[in-house]
Amino acid sequence: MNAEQARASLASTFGVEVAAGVPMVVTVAPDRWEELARYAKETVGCRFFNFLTAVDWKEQGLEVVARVDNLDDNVGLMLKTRLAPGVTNCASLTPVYRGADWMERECFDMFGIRFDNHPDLRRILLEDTWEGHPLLKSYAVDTPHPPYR
Amino acid sequence: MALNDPPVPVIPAPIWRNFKELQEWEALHKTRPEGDKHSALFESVTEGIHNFPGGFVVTTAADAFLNWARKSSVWPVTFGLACCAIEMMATFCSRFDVERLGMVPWASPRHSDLMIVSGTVTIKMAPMLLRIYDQMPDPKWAVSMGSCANSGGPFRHGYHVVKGVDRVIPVDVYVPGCPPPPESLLNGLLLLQEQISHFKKTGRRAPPNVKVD
Amino acid sequence: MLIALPPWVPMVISGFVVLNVVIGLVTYITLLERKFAARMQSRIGPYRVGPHGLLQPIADALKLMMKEDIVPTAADRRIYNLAPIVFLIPCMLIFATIPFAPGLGVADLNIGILFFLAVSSMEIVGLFMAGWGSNNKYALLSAMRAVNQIISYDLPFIFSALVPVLLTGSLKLGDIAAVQQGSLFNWFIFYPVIGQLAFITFVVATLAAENRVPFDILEAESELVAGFRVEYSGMKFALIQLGEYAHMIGSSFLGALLFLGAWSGPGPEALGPVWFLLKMIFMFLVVTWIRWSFVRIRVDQILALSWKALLPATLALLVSTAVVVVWRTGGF
Amino acid sequence: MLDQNTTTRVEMDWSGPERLQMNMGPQHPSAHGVFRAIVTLEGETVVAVDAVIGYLHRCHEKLSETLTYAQYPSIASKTDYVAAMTSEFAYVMAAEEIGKFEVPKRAQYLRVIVAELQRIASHLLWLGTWCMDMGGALGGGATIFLYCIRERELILDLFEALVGARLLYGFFQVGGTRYDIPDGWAQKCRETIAVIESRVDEYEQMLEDNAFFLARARGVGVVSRELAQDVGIAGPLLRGSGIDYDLRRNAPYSSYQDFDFTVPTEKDGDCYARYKVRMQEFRQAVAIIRQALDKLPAGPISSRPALKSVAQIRIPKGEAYARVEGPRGEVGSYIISDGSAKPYRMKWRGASFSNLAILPHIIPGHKVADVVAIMGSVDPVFGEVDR
Repeated sequence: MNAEQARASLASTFGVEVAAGVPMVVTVAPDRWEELARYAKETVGCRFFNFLTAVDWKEQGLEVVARVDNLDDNVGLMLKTRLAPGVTNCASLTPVYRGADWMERECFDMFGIRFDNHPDLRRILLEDTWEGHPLLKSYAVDTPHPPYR
Repeated sequence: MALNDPPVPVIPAPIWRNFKELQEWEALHKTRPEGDKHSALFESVTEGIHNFPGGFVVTTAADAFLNWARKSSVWPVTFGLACCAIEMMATFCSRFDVERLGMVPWASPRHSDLMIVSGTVTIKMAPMLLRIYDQMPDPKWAVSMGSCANSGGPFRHGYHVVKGVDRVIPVDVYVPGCPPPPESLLNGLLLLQEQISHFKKTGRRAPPNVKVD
Repeated sequence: MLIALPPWVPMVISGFVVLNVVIGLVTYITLLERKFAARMQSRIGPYRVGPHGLLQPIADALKLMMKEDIVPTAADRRIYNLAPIVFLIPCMLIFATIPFAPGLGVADLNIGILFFLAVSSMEIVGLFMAGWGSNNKYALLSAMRAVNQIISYDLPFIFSALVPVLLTGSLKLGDIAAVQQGSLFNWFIFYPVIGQLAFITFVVATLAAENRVPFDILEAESELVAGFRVEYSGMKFALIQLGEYAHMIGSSFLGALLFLGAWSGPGPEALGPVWFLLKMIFMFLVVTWIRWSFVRIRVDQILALSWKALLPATLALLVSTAVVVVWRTGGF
Repeated sequence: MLDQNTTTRVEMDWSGPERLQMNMGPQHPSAHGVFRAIVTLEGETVVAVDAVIGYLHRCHEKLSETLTYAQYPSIASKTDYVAAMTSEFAYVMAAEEIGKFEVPKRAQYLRVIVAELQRIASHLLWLGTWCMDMGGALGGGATIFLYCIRERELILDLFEALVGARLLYGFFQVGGTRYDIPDGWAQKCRETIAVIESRVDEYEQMLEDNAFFLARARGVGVVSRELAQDVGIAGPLLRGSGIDYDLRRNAPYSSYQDFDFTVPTEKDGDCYARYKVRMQEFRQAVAIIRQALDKLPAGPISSRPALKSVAQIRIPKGEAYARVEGPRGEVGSYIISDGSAKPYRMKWRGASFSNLAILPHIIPGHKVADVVAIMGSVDPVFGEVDR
C-alpha cells in the first residue's frame, strides 16, 4: 500500500486529517492508540517498529510519539496521541510490536507514563531506587542525587 | 539570567560522605591499620630485618630495588566505561604498545594492581566501580583518564553523572583530555611509574578528598 | 668416590638441580612467549625493563611475591590455600623421568613414560580444588569444564604417546631416545606414515591436555573472566602460572623426545642436551604459534571432537602400528 | 489476613535440572562496555537473559535541552563514540530540516566521505572486538584485534589531519561542515583506503578458511525476518536477515544518490551472515569514497556565516526526524524546536538500543560461549544504548 492509499485509508477510518510530507503524521485520541498501531501494522503494512518516545508539553499534558515504517514501499508513519493534562497512563503497544517493550520502559523511566498491560514495567536506564522522572520539564537538569553531587 | 551561563544548582550539593555504603568504605579504610598490606610472608621478612639492629640499612636499600620491581610490572585491569576505553584500547595495541613498559591488561581485578578509570562514572556504576577497586589486592593505584573521570567533563551538569571519580576512589594520576590521545595516557602511565618508584608503605592510603561543587 | 655416598644422594642433588633449571626455564619461556606473540602481532614485547626486557620475568615474579594475597571470606580456606601446591607438584614431577642426555637425568625409570603420563594427568585434582575452593561461579564453571576436557583428552594423549613406545618396544625414555640416534631419518617423525599421524595427534592432544588455545575454554577470558584462578592473587597466582607453564614445557620435552630424537644432532656428543633444548623450544613455539592464531571453540564441540574424532583415530593408529611392528619383525 | 501468594515459598525442588544464575556483569572483558546480562544457566545452556542497561546513561536528551544548536554537535558525537561522525550528522540534518537551511554541494560530499571513512573505522573495531570475544584476550582473537586496530590507526590519522581530533570530532555544524580538507589529504586518503582494501581480503582469507571460526559463527544467534522488523533492529543485522533495506539507497540524503553502490544482504540471519554483510560493506564504503573524491566539487563548505556567538543560530518553530545509515544501523535525531536557540525536545534513536533489545529474544537456548559471540555480532556501543 503506497503513501497515497495509506493517507486516504487512514483519514477515512480514523476520521482525522493526515498531514502530507515525508513521515505522515497521524494524531489520534489516546483510547484508539492501540487500534491505530494495529491498523498501521496490518493494513498499511508498517511492520518495522522504529522508535517510541514522549514529549512533555508542560500544561497541555504529555504526548506519546511512535514511528513505524513500511520497508518495502518506503512509507513512514508518525503516530501521535496527546494525553489529557495530568493523565499519566496510556495503552501499551507491546501486543502489537515486540520492540515497544524496552522503549515503553524508557518512557516510563523518563516521563512516568504508566503503560497498561505492559509485561514488566520497571525503570530501564536509572536504578529502581531513583525518585522523580528526569525528562519532565519540572525536573532541574542537575538535581543533586546524594552522595555524588 | 543571561542566556548562556550554566544553570545554577538550586540546592547546595551535600558532600559525599553521608552515603551508607561509601561510609562503610571509608570506615573500612580506617580499620585497615596499615592501609597498604603486602603478603604475609613479605611482611614478616621485612619486619624481621627491620627489627634486627642496623637492619634499617637493608630495608631502605631494598625499597629502591623492590619499587623497581613494582614499577616495571604494573598490570592494569580492563575497566573501560565509555569513549576513553576506545583510546585506552588503542594505547594497549600495536602502535602505542604499553607492553613495552611491562603492562599486561588482565581481566580479573584480583590479578591486577592498577585501575585505569576510562569514561564517565555514572551514579548507577559507582558502587560497581567501588567494589572492583576493593577487590584489587594492595598495593594498588588508580589513574583517572579523561575529563569525564577527572571532573564529570562535558556531562558535569547531568543528573546521573558523578562529578569525578575521586569522589568514589582515591586517584593517583589524572590524565586530561576528551578523550586523551594515547600519547598523553602513556605520559600519565610514565608519571605513575615514577610515582611508584618512590612508593613508601606509609600506612595512609590517600583519603578520598572532600568535594563540594 | 672418597666416601660411599648412599645411592639416593646423587638423585636428590640432580632432582634439586633439575627443579631449579625448570623454574628458571619457566620464567624465561614466558618472556620468550610474550616476545614471540608481540612480534606476531606487529608490536614490541617487553622492552624497557632491563636490556631488551630481559629482566621482565624477574620483575613480575618479585612483584607477585609482594602483593597482598587475598583469601575470599566465603572461600573454603583449606582447599583454597592448598590448591596451588597440589596443582604444582605433578607439574614438577613430570621432569623426573626425562633423560636430558644418555646418562643425565633424575631417574630414568624403566616405566618412564607410564610414570610421566600418570603424573601429568594428576594436575586436574589441584585445578578442581582451586575452582571449587574459591567459591566463585566463574571458577566453578571453569573447573567443571576442565574436568570434562582433561578426561576426554587424556586417552588420545596416551595413545599417541604409545606409538613410539610400540616402535621401540620399551617404556624406558632413555631407550626410546637411543633408538632414534644416528641419522636424521630414524627420528620417529620421519617414520613412513605412522610417525607423521602420531605427531599430529600428539600435538593436538597436548594442546587440549594443557588447555591451550584453541581448547582453552578453561580460562576463557571472554566468558569466564579468568577461569579457575579468578580468585587467586599474588604468590598463589604465580604458583599456578608456574605450574601451567611447567606442564607445557614437560609436554614439549616429551614431544621432542618421542618424535624429534631427543639429543641426536650434528656436532660432538656433548652438544646433545643443547639440541634437546632447541627441539623443546621448537615444540613450544609451535604451540605458541597455534595459540596466537586460532579462535577458541565451544565446549560441546571440543568434547565431540575428542570422543567422535580423535579417540577412534588414535586407537586405529595404535592398532595399525602394532600390525606394522609385527609385520616388520616377520611375525606372520 | 495474609495474602495467599506471599506465603507460598518456592521450594528448592531437586527434580528439575539445577539452575545457576550467573552475572556477566558491567565490568566484563567481552561486555563491549558497561552491560550486565543476568544469565540463568542449566549446565552450559542459557535458559533466560535479563539485560540490565543504564550504567552509562549520561543524560544526553536532558542536556540537549540546555545546549544551543552550535554547542551540542560535539556532545552528540559522544553518543556513538565508535562512529562519532554519524551521530553529529543526524543531529545537524534534523536542525537543517526544520530551518530549511540549504547545504552546499561540497559540504554534502565532504559529509559523505567522512561518514564512509567512519563506517570503515567502526567496522574494523567491530571485527577486532568480535574476534577477541571469540578468541580470548590472550589467544588467537587478540591477533586479529591488533591487526584491525593497526588499520584503524591509519584512518584516525586521516581524521586527525582533517579535524585535529582522533575519536570525537566537532566536524559538523548546522548548514555545512566546520573544516575543509587540507591539500594532499585526498591523495593520502586514497592510499589509506587502498591499503585497507588489501588488508580486508587478508582478514577474510585468515578467518574464513579457519574451521574453528566457522564452527563458532555458523548457525549461532539466528534472527528471523519477522522478528527483526518487529523489534526494529537495523543496519547490518537487518540486512543479515535477508531484508534489503538501506537508508542510503531507499531514502537518500546528503547527495548519496550521486554514487552507485550495491547493498549486501544475506539470507540466514546468523552471526556468519552478519559477518559477511559487514565485510562486503567495507568494499562498498571504499567504492563510495573513491567516487566522492573523484567528483568533489569546489565551493563553500557552509551556507551560514561563521559563528560569532554561540546563541546565534535560531531555528524557527517546528519538528523534524532525520535519519542516517550508521555502521550499526539507523541513527535518528527527532528535534522539536520552539524558535529559541535551544531545542525544546531532542530524542536520539540509537541503533544499538534496538539492536540490543533483540538479545533476550534470541539468546535462550545457546551455550555461554555463544552469548559472547552473539553480543559481538550485534556490536552494541553503550553510549548509544544508554544515551
